[in-house]
Amino acid sequence: MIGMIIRRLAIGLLVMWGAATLIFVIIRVAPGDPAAVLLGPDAEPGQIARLRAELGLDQPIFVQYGNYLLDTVRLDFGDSYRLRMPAIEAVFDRLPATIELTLTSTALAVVVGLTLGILAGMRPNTWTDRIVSGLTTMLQSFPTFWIGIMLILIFALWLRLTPSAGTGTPLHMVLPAVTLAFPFVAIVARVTRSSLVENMGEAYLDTAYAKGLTLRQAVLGHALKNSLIPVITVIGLHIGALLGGAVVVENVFAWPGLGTLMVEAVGNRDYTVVQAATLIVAGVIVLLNLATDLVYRVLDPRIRTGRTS
Amino acid sequence: MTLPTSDTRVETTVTEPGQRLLTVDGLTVSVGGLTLLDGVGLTIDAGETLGLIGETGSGKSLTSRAIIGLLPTAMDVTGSIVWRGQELLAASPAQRRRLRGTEISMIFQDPMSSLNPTMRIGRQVGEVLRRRGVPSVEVQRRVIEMLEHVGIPDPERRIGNYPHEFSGGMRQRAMIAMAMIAGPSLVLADEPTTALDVTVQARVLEMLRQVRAEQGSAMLFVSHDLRVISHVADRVSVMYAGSIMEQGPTVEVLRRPAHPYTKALVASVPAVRTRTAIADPLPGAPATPADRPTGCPFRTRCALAHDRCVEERPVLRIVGTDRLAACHVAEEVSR
Amino acid sequence: TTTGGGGPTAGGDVPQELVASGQYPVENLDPHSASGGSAGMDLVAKEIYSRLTAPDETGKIVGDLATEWKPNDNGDEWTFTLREGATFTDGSALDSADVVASFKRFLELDSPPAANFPGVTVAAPDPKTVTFTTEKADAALPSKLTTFYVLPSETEAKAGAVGEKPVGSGPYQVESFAAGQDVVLVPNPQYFGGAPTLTKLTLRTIPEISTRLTALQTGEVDVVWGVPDDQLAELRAAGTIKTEAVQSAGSILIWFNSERPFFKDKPEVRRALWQAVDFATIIKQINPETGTPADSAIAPTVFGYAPQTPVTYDPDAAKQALTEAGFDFDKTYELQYQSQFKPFVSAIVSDLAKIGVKIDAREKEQAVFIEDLLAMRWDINFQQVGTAGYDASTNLGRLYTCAAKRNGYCNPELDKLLAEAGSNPDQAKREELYAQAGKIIWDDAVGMFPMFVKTSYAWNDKVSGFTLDPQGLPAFRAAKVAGS
Amino acid sequence: MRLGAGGMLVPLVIIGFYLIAAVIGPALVPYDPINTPLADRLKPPGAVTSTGATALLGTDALGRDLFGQIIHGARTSVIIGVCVVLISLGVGVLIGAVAGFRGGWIDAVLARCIDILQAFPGLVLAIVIAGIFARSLLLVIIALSVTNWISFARVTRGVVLTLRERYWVDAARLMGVPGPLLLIRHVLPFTAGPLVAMATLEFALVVLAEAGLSFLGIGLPSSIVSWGQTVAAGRAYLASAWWISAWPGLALSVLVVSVGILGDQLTARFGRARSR
Amino acid sequence: MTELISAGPLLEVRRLRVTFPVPGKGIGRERAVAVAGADVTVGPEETVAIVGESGSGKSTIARSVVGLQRPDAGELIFDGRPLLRRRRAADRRAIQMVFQDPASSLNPRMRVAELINEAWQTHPAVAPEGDRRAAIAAALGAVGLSADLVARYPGQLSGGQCQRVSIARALALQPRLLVCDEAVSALDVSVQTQVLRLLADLRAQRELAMIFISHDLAVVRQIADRVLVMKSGEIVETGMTEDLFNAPQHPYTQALLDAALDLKDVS
Ligand SMILES: Nc1ncnc2c1ncn2[C@@H]1O[C@H](COP(=O)(O)OP(=O)(O)OP(=O)(O)O)[C@@H](O)[C@H]1O
Ligand SMILES: Nc1ncnc2c1ncn2[C@@H]1O[C@H](COP(=O)(O)OP(=O)(O)OP(=O)(O)O)[C@@H](O)[C@H]1O
Ligand SMILES: [Mg+2]
Ligand SMILES: [Mg+2]
Ligand code: NI
Repeated sequence: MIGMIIRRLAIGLLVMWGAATLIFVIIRVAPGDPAAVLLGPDAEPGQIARLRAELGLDQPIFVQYGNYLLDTVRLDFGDSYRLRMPAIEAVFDRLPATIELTLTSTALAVVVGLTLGILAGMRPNTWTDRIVSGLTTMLQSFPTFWIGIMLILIFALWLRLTPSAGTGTPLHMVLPAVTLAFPFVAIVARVTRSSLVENMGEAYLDTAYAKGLTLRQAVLGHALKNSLIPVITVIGLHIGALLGGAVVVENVFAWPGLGTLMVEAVGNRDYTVVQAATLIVAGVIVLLNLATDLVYRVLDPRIRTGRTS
Repeated sequence: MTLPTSDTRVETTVTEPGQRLLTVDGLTVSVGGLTLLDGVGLTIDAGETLGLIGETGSGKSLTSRAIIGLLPTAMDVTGSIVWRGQELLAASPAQRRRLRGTEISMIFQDPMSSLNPTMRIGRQVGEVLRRRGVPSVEVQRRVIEMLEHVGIPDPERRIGNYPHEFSGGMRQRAMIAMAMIAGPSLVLADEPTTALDVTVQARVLEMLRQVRAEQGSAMLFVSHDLRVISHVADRVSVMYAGSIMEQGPTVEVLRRPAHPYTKALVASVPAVRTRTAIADPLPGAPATPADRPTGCPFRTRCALAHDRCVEERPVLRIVGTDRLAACHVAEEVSR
Repeated sequence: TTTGGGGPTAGGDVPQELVASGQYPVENLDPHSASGGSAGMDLVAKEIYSRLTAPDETGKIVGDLATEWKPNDNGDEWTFTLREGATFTDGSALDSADVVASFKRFLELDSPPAANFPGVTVAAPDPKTVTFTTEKADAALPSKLTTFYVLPSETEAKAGAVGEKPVGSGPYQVESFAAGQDVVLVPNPQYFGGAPTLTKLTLRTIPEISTRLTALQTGEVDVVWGVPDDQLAELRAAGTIKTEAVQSAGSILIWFNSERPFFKDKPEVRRALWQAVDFATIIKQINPETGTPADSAIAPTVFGYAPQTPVTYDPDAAKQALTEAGFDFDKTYELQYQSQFKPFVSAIVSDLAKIGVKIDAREKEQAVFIEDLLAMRWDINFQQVGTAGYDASTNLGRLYTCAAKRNGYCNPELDKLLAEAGSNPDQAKREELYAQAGKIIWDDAVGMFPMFVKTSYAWNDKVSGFTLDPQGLPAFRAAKVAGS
Repeated sequence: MRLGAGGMLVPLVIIGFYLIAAVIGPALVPYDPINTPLADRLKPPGAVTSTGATALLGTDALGRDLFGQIIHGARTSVIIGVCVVLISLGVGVLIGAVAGFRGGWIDAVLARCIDILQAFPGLVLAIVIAGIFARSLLLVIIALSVTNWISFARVTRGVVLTLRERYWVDAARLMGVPGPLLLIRHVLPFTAGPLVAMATLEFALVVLAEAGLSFLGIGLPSSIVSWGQTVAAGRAYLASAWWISAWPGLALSVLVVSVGILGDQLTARFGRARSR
Repeated sequence: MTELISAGPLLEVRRLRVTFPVPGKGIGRERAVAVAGADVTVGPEETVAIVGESGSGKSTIARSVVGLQRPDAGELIFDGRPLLRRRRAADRRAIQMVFQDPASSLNPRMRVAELINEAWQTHPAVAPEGDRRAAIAAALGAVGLSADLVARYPGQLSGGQCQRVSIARALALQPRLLVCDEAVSALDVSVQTQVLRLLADLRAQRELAMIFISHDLAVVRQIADRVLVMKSGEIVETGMTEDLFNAPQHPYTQALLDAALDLKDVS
């Protein structure tokens, strides 16, 4: 167990190095000059050159890469070009809001999605199943910003139940969390359903029925736990995606998250922030993968001993 | 040669008072226009073991599942299944559920996939009791007792194990413990030893016999292996293509089959203790529900088939003293 | 909460708190950093810092820290007299040493507006006097100084050193700051102009316009700006929201790349293309409230503005002129722009297509847009340009010289006019020179100059007293909230 | 009870309708994405335009007819969806199959690469790609494909891992059937079920993602119409001119739901075939 | 038929050892021994049966012989020549296998004709000249199947038919050694008898040597010339069939024979 965690973390470091290198290369390959963007269209060429020198962008690329790796190992990600503060601080400023939103929407999606998925999967090909399937497909077929703005119009403008944007109170979180949860609910419900349906055909459920269990008892007591691994997988993947990818929702709800920070940083060619944010997200994803695997082990004892057949 | 303790077994069953537990009559199961079971009839008395034998797809599992009420919802079931005077096909789902586990229980073929891989053995074995409100301390005690009974060493420790930590034989023992823990009157055993090694099979069969003898449960023992049936069953029913072909006391049926199919089956069984030549095989493959011939379902593979077998389907009728067979020429065959 | 004893709530009891929300984020609070001159920075900087001069609502330059200023006879040295009683929020007095130190820091950090002060040196002959010496005569210096904010002389010469609670001398001081989100300001009791009425002023970034407007309608936000035309009428319809569009110093600029052979030295081609677009209709339809047809390359609020003869829509004449000039109708011309101008650009492309001119409209991301703009990788460039300091020198004088290399246009005669206009201390003379320069630029169609931009505001009618600033940078020094 | 032929038929008919709209619709419904009749802007559905025609679904903020836009956008959106899914499918199946079938270090390396890409913000990648290439349909397809293949690779790898232990694969292997042929003939056909089901779902997501790209300003060039473009353009008018975003959104939803139902049916069908 | 003259064994397996990694056991990389140094010799036209409890390593030996499993140690000598790690095509062809599960050893998406034809595509050396269709029909006929089945998919065949197609496919390559791993165990007695009879007949006709793996001692007694008894990866007893059944030496063999059931009381 400990050995496995250590091995996974070591591989995780490798993955992070890969991500660090890839982002370093890619953001520099992209056209656009950080100094020019920073100074705006009015800048003079000399000014741009001086700023480039100040930012260290005039050095040979390998020197930059070397420094970057060395600094990163020392957990120094450099200063944001634009925000004039340590890049890592900029990321950590945004991280709490992002995590808060991610966790809330995940909790929401898991509760609703699991419930819907179980309802549908318990009795496949019945009307309940069809309604849930239709509903979840619908949920997935609306663009996020559409849902977000519609929710604002309905709940903030017409019903005046929630604030429309910003942070502060728990109420501020409702609309963005619900918006983010929409497609997530759909995915969780679908995966739960199909996994459950697969398990509904398993022989051990017949054993359960033969003991006199009702459908509900058999599903909740036996089939569900066995169906959860793919659900955990998509939840893990989705949480990872939400960390840096909730841009649209953050934008619509003026939610100060990592996604907008990253997109703005890319737009501004704020290399240090992009690098720091990517590494943090990569790190979180590595940990998330590890956590997912640990959850697998809790769910399926066969994985613990390495025997799956 | 017989199992060392088989004599005592015969004794116990014979002395058991033969109260009628289950009567299945004209059981017909169909799905999407296919008739899977075609008028199956059988009876089981308290304490006795009825063997149900037949080739793949003949409908053995469907019969046992119909009795416990676990057929897929898509299947149409007609006929009658009477349990202690109660018509089960007319009973409510809740009523039927109440019988399961306590009155009628089931042991499945594949001990690996029939156990929940993510639940500890102890919980699975005790679940029937727990669901019926037995206090958990009591459940725990009885689970350990039962596991000990079926020959699982160190049951206090083993209840915390998961199925994959058990060997095949131990899993099947756990399955048996699970089926027997609530002391059911009837155990439906669907090929309970097919997946096991010969040595393990022998031990499991012996253990099953012991436990049953103590609890006085009757059993429907489903198998496609005549050798196993010949050792465990008091009476045997032979199925072919969804119907019963022959039925009677095991020894009688095997010694003098009254149906050409039974006869061919008996002849195909190779022996370990004497050298036998490979028998003359029956031609063709078993009939499937989709291409079941008219008249006698076995006629396409039967050497004795004649015109009447094509036109008229033989019904199950009394042959000799205590036997039933569905063949126009049963008397000839059994001679 | 209700109070006992009844009676209507007095106006003075209304919480004097106000939330203003714009699109652009406030990223840091150091006005001398590379963010200097950005919309977000200027919005907050003028509330927490003071400067020597500031524009009033009409764009006229008035004193802020300075009470008076005058040039020497050559026009290459300006002397500013500071006001009495200005103090920083840390209690220390603001004197000329602070101005000098700040100005040096401003230049050293190479803040974008610092580019307006090439070779300028500063000195403090006495605590209340500051002198600026320029290499050449610079008549626009007082205007340009509106982009320069004064910080205490102790401020470290490192960008961002002001931190999250900067020391300033403006009407407000910072209570809390979250980069890119919220700046919460409270009154500066020592403010030389008298402490503001508001007890709390929040400047909040809401990037999405629909959300911003909803927040205004629900009362979460009191003042917004940059409202699209189509939404203005709708907001007014609610009854409790007032709107107004104010002439800004900005205008739309659609340059032709005069380095390209098909535009180089072909004013007739450039002019014909201009003629081919029905800007009057486009403005009437797309920007009825926030745009007015332009008659000059710079806005009327800018010093140096002089109206020119409008270019009238005449597609037939345009087509004929182009044909005569041997214009290549088979070629596709690349027009670069940024996303917010998409409807306007689409309409232009549509009109040009009607006379057979093919345009490839390329929406570009900010970074790529700027890089390509500076590298002249475009045939036509669509941009909105403001004028720093409300003086033509930072617009015409900066963008249209041969040396500027901004649009490939080079005219020695124009160069001479602009140089003269930039340095002549006689304001009347300057105005006349800029009028001449403006005419050349206009008549030669260096670009198309279709529209002056207005900044639209929408606010909750309980709010009053804030300044509708032409640059979209409202000032809240005198803002008040009335009871409902 | 399960959905019979009708369950397949309804979505198939709807999807067929969309395909017809995409293929011959533009020939039947004239629409010029360049022309902007400004006098007709923001006309509600059913209004009469200045040319005397009826704008069945209304007009957008530049006066362009929405019905035409939707018909013409169908082609673009279907092309994007199909291309991205095909590219992702090809790349994903290739990588996933090789990783799963060969196992060992190849599998380990490919799995780590997938991990890295996953940790990498796909959006940033798309923005960067948008910066490298000029706006075009191809760019959108590339930008969307870049990260899309990963899920296909994962699924393929998982299925191949179980398939390569099947007896028929062993049987072919011991006969001496060469590796690539083994993969193509004896393994890949059996990944079709889950992959087809997944592809239908991804198709829907991709069509939506294109709208997302437009939202970020890195979408299609303005001369190309797509549902995503229209939905994005109507974003500012959700409260007033609801119809701009509503129609393409609705068109998209109906297609996505149909594709989703079809996907469910295919999953059910292939799933059944597999479990036998 | 010159090979037949050579007196030596057709296949010799010497000190075969196969291990598998034990998963989940950290970095130590412990390995479980599946076969611990087994010697197997198969003479020309001889049928050698391997019996033993589940997990004793029977299949692992079979898979090593056909080249599906790489041994950790040991030698495989076929027809006097060692089998290389990358086998020559002729060696691959000469050793064929029939698997336990009749349905799943045939690719369910290929028709019967394609299944048999694939063997010839892979080994053109033994492909019949001339009319392929006739050749396929002949190959099916040899295992007692009608040529009508050529267009069927495995899913449309019964278990016994599937197993015959597997055998036909193996025989199409004209092998000299046929490895049957539980080839009849999954079949019903009536069908099992058919397949056993077929194998017995083919062995005589085609001069086939066979390794016959089964846990059913009764069947082994019917078909094998010689029997190897395996337990926990080792061969504990070997002998001519009748000798071994009549006088088992090893306690394990005795236990195995004791546990085996015969029809009770019918003789
Ligand atoms: N859910 C089902 N749908 C359709 N047909 C079914 C279903 N379940 C079983 N059958 C068919 O019913 C017939 C009897 O099946 P059953 O499982 O009872 O056979 P069995 O005698 O138990 O065979 P085996 O020895 O293989 O277990 C078979 O032909 C089978 O294909
Ligand atoms: N691919 C594999 N990976 C890990 N262990 C394996 C693998 N194949 C076989 N083993 C192990 O090797 C041992 C021998 O297995 P093998 O399949 O040869 O037994 P067998 O005698 O054929 O058993 P059975 O009668 O059940 O088929 C067993 O303990 C098995 O778990
Ligand atoms: Mg069965
Ligand atoms: Mg085996
Ligand atoms: Ni561990």
